Amino acid sequence: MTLTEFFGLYNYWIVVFLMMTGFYIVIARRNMIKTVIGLNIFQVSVVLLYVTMGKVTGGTAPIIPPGIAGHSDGEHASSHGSHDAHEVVDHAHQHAADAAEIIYSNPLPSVLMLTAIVVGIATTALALALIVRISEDYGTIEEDEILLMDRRQ
Amino acid sequence: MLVSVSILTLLAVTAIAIARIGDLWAAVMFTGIFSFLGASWMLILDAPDVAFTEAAVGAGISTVLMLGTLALTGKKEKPTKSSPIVPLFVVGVTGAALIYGTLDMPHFGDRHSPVQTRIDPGFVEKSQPDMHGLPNVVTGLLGSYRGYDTLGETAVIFTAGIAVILILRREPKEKETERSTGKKGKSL
Amino acid sequence: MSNVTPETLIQICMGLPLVALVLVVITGKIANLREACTITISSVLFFVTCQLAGHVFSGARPEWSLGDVMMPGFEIAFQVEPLGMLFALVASGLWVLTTIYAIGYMRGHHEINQTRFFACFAIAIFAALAAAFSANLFTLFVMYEVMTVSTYPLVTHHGDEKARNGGRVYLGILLSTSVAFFMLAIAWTWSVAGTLDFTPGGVLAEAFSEGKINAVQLAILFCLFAFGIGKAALMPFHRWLPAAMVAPTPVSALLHAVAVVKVGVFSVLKVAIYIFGIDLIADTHAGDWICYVAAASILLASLVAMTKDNLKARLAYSTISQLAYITLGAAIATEASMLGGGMHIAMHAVGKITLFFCAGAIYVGAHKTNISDMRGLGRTMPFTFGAFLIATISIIGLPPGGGAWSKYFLALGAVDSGKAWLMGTLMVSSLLNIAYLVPIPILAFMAPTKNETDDESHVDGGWKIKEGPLLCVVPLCITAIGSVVLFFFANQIYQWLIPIVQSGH
Amino acid sequence: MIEYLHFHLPVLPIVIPLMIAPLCVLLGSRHVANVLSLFACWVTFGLSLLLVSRVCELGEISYFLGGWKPPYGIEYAIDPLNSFLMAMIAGMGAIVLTYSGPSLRDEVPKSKHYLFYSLYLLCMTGLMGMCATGDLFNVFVFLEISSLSTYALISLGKTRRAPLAAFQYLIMGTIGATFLLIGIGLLYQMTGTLNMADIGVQLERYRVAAVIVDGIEGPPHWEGSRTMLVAFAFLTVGLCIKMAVFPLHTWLPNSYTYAPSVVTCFVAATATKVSVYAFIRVVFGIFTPEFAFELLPLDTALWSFSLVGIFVASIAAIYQTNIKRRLAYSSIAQVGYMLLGISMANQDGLTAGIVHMFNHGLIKGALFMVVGCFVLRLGSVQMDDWRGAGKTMPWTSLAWAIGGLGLIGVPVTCGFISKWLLLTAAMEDELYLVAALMLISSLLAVIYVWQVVEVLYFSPPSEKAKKATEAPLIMLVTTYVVVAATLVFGVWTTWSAGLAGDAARFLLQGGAP
Repeated sequence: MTLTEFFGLYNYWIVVFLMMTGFYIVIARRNMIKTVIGLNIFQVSVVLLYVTMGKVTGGTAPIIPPGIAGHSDGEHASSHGSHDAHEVVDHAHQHAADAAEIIYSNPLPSVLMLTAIVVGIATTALALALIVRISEDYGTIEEDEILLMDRRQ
Repeated sequence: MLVSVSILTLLAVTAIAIARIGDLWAAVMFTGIFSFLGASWMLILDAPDVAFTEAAVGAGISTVLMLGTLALTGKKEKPTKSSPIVPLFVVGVTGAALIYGTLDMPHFGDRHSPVQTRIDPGFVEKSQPDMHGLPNVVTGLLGSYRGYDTLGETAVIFTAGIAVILILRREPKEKETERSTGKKGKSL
Repeated sequence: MSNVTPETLIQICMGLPLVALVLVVITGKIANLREACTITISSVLFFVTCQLAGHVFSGARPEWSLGDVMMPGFEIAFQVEPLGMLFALVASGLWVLTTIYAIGYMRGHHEINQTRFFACFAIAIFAALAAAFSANLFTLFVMYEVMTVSTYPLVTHHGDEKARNGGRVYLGILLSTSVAFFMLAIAWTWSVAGTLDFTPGGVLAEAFSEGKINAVQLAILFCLFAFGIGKAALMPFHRWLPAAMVAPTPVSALLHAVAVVKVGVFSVLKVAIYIFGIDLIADTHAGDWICYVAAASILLASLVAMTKDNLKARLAYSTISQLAYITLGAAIATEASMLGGGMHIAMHAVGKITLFFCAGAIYVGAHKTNISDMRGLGRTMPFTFGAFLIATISIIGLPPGGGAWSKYFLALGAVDSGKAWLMGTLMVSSLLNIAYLVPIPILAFMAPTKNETDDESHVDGGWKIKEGPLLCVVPLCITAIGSVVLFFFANQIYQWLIPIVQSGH
Repeated sequence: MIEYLHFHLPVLPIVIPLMIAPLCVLLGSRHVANVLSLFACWVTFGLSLLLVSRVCELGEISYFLGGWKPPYGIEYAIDPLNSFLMAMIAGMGAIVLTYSGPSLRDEVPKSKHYLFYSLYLLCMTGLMGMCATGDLFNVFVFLEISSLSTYALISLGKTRRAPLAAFQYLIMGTIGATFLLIGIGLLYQMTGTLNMADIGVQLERYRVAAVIVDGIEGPPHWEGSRTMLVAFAFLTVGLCIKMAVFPLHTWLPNSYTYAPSVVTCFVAATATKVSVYAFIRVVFGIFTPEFAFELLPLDTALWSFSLVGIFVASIAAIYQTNIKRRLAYSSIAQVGYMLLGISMANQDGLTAGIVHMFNHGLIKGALFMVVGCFVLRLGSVQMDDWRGAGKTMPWTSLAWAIGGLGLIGVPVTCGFISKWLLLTAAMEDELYLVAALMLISSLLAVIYVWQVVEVLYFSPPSEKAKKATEAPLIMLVTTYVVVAATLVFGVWTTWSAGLAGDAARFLLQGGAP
C-alpha cells in the first residue's frame, strides 16, 4: 500500500463505508421506516461513487463560461488529449485557446445520477406509501411484530 | 482538501448516527443532513446539477415524505432483538469485496482514466456543436444523448405516482368491512 | 390399397388411433355410436397394419420422419423393421378384440367415464404403434412416456382411494425409472455414439472400438437400459404391475398383453439389437448381470405368483416372470435368444390376454375374483375355462401352445451362449408355471362346488351354462384359438424375424 | 410507411405501451383503459413477432435512440436472443391481459382497474426495455420501471399480506438494483463507456495474452482484474436477487402468493426470465465466458447453487398447501435449471437455458392461469378446498394436469425439450453427477404436481368444490391457448429450440450485444 494509492483511493473507501452503513441499516433494522432510511443512504452513497468518478483534478463543472460558449461551434477542441493540442493552437480565437485550458469534469456521471436520484425518490415514495398501508392494516411497522401476527393467524 | 476531508468525516459520522439512533424523527432529520452533506461534497466534485437535485430531492422532498409517513405511523423504533452478527458479516464481506475492487481502479481525479479518455472528443466538446452551444453540458446531455434515460426517468416517476395512488386509495366498502372486523384485516 | 405406398401406410397406421380418439370424444354422449367408431377404426387399423406387414416382411423398410419441425437430436422419425412390425401387428390385432371385449365388460359392469376410457385407450394404442415404428431411441422414449401418461387415467379409472394408490405406484415407478435411468442411458448413448438411430448391428460397437466406452461401462449402460425401461418389469422395479391391477380388466389386458409391458420388452430387445448389437453384447458380456437378474426375476415372480389367491394378482406375477424371459433373451444375446424373445412377445401376448379376458369374464359373469372361490365354476362357464386351459398350455410352453416355440428358442440361445445353467432356470420356471396356472382350470372343472345345494345353476342334476356377456366370451375364444394357431404358424414368424439378427453381419 | 415502420421497429414495442399507459390514466374509465391496453399489448406482440422475423432475416439490428450513436447515445441492439424473449413477454402479456377480465373484477376493486391497466403496461414496457437495450445504464432505468410497477401490482392483492409482500420485495429488489448500479459504476470506471458491446471491447484491452510456461498455456489473465471481478460479482448478485436464485429467493414466495392471480400469471411468466436474460448478457455479452468461468470458478458456484436451490425449493414446494406458494417454490427451482444450462457455457447448455426461459414462461404462465380460474370459482388457493374439483371443473383440472406434465418434463410437452437439452449438454461436458442429480430432482416435480392432481381427481369434493362451476369461457380459452402452446412447442421445436440455438451460437461466437 503506497501513499499515492491511499490518497488516490481514500475517497472511494469512505464512499464504500457510507454505502455499507446504509446497507447495514437495510438488512439489520426491522423497523420499516428505518429500512427505507437505510435504502436512502445506500443510494445517496452510490450517487457519490459515480460523481467521484467524474471528477478530474483541477477540473471544473461542465458548464461552459458565457464567453466561450457559442464560439466553439464545429470545433473539435480537446481538453485533455495532448495529441489534439495542435488543432487548438491553430485557432485564431483567443477564446478557443482559453477553452482548451479549462478542464471540465466528466458530465456523464452527473447525468446518470440525476436519473438515479429521481429513481431513488420514486422508490422511497412507493415504499412509504406501502408502509402507510401496512401500518393501517396491521397497526405497526415493526416487521418482527407483523410476522408474529401473521404466524398466529 | 481540508473541506472535503471534513465533509467526508461528517458524512461518515452522520451515517453511523442514523444507524444507531432509535428515534425515527431524529433519524429522518439526520438523513436530511446526510443528503445535504452529500450534496455539498458533490458541489466540490464539480457536479453542481446533481448537488442541487440531491439537496432538493434528497434533503427536501424525501425528508418531507418521511416526516409525513412518520406522522401517520409512529416515531419510535422498537429495539431489534435479532443479533446483528449476520448482517454485520454480510456487510463486512460486501464492503471488503468493494474495497478489494477499488484497488485496481484509476485514482481519484486521474485525468487519464478511461472515464475521461474513452470518449473522444469528450461530451463537452461534442455537445457544443450538437447542442448549438448550450452552456450547461449536463442539461444538454439529459435532453440529447441520454434523452431516452430521461424518458425512462419520467416513466419511473409516473409509475411511482400511480402506484402511490393505487396503494393509498381505499374503497369506501373496503373501509367499512375493515371497521366491522375490528381492523383485523381479512384472512385468507 | 395396392397403390398406397408403405410410407403412407405408416402415417395411416399412426393416424387412425388419433382419429379414433377424436371421434370417441365427439360422439362421447352416444355410447353406441362411440363404440361403433372404435370398432370400425380398430378393424381398419388391423387391416392397414396387415397391408404394411406385407411390405415389411417382404423386405421393405419404409420410413417417415417429422424432421421438418424438429431440431437435430430431437428427431421424431419412424422406420418399420420386422420386430416392430410384429409388435404392431400384435397390438393392432388385439386392439380389435380388446375393444369388443371392453364394450361387453364395461357395459356388463356399468363402469363410469366410459368415454375417457376409450379415448385414453386410443392414445395408448397410438403410442404403442408409434413406439413400434420408431426409428430412433428419442422417438421410442417419447412414445414410451406418452404411453405411461395416457394409461394413468386407465389405471385409476375407478377414481377411489385404492385406484389413487395403485396409480401412484404405477406412475411413480414408471416415471422414476424412465427419467432416472432410461433417459440418462439415452443421453449417455448420445454423448458416446453421437447418434440415437436404430442401426442394424448397433451404434455402440464403433464407440467401443474407439475406446469411448469400455466393457464395464457398457455393462452399466445395459443395466441402465434394462432397469430404466420399467415397463419390462424387471425385479426389483416390478411393483407397478400388480399395483395396476386396480384397473378394470380390459385395462389389465391392455397393460399386460397388448401395449404397456410389451412396449417395455420390445424396447429392451430393440436397444439390445439396434443400439448395442448382438455381437457387442456377446463379446463384452455386457448382458451378463442382467442375465442373473432376469433369471432371478423369472423364478421369484413365479414363486410369488403361487402365493396369490386373487386371480388377477397371480396373473400379474406370471406376467412379470414371462417378461423376464424376453429380457433374458436380450441379455443372452444370441441369434436364437433374440428370435425367441421376439416371438415370445407375440406368443405371450395372445396367451396372456386370453387369461385376462377369462378373469374379466369370470368377474362379470360370476363376480368372483379369488381362485379359491372358483371351484366348480368351469361347469357353468365351460367356454371361459376352456379358453383358460388352452392359454395356460401356451404360457407354460407346452405344445400345441405358441409359447412352446419361443421358449424353445430361448433355451437354444442359452445353450448357444454357453450358459447352460439358464436351461435349468427355464425348466424350473416351466414347472412353476404348471404349479400356479394349471390348478385353476382343474379346480374349476373337477372340484365340486362349495355349497352345491345353494347353487342355482344346479338344476335337475345338470349344469346350466351361465357365461359372461357374449361380447366378452367371443374375444377370449378367438384369442385362445389364436394361441394354438400360433404354434403352427411359428415358422412363419421365425422367417419374418430372421432379418433382424442377420442384418448386423 | 412500411419503410418507416421497419426503421423504428426496434423501439416501437417498448414505446407503444409506454405511451398508452398514461392515456389509460388520463381517460380514467376502466372500460376504455381495458380496450386500450388490450390493443397496446396485442399490437406490441405483433410488432415483436415482426421484429423476430426481421432479425432472422437481417441479423442483428442496431437502433440509435434519437439518432445519437454510441458511445454517446443509447443503442438498442436487437439480436436473436432478445427478440425471441421480447416476443415471449409481449405474447404472455397480451394473452394474460385477455384472460384477466373476470379474475380482475373478482380480486381488484373496480375503481382501481384503470390504474391497474396502466401499471400493467408500464411493467411490460420495463421488461421489454430491459431486453432491447444495449446500454447498461438503460437496463437499470427500465429495470426500475418494471420493478416499481410490479411492487404496486403485487400490493393490489386482496389480503393485507399483499402490501407486506410488496414491501419486502421492494426492499430486496432495490438492494438488487443498487448492487447492479454499483456494478455498472465499476465497469464504467474501468471502461468509460456504458454501451455493453463497447464495454466488452474495452475490457478486452485489459486482457494479457496467456503466458506459456514449459509448453503449457497458463490461465488467462487480465490487468485490473480486481475491479472487473468485483463489478462482475455485483452485477451477478444484483441480478440473482431479481431472478430469485436460491438463497436470494426470499422475496418471491410471498410476492407470488399474495399478488392478484392475474399479476402472478404475468410476473411469474416473464419477470425472472428477463433477469436471467440480463445475466446471460453480462456473462456472454460484456465479459467473456472465459473470464466468468475460468478466472472465477463461477460455473462451479452456479451449479452448486442451482442444484442445491433446485432440491431445496422443490422439497419446500412439496410441503406447501397453498398452491400459489407451491408454484412459487417451483419457480425458484426452475430458475436453477436455467442457470445450470448457462453455467455449462456450451452450445447445448446455453440453448437449454434459453429455451427453458421460454418454455418455463409458458408452463408457469399456464399453471398460474389455471390457479386463477380455481381462485375465481373456489375462492381459495388452499389444497383442501380444491379437493374433488376435477368433477365440477373438469376442463380447468385437465389444464392443470397437462401444464403439470409440462413442468415435470414429460415428452411431448415443451418442458421435456429443455430437460433433454440440459441433459445432453451435461453429458457432453462429462458432468455425470450433475446430469444424474438433475434427473432425480425433476422427479420431485412429479410429487408436487401430482399431489394436486390427486387432490383434484381422487378426493371427495370439498364444500367449495361441490358448488363450483366451470371457469368463464374467456379464461378457459386463453388458458388452453397457453396450454396448447406448451404442447405445440414440445413437438415443433424448430421455432423455440431452433431460435434458442441461434441465440446461443450468436452468444458463444462472441457476438457482442
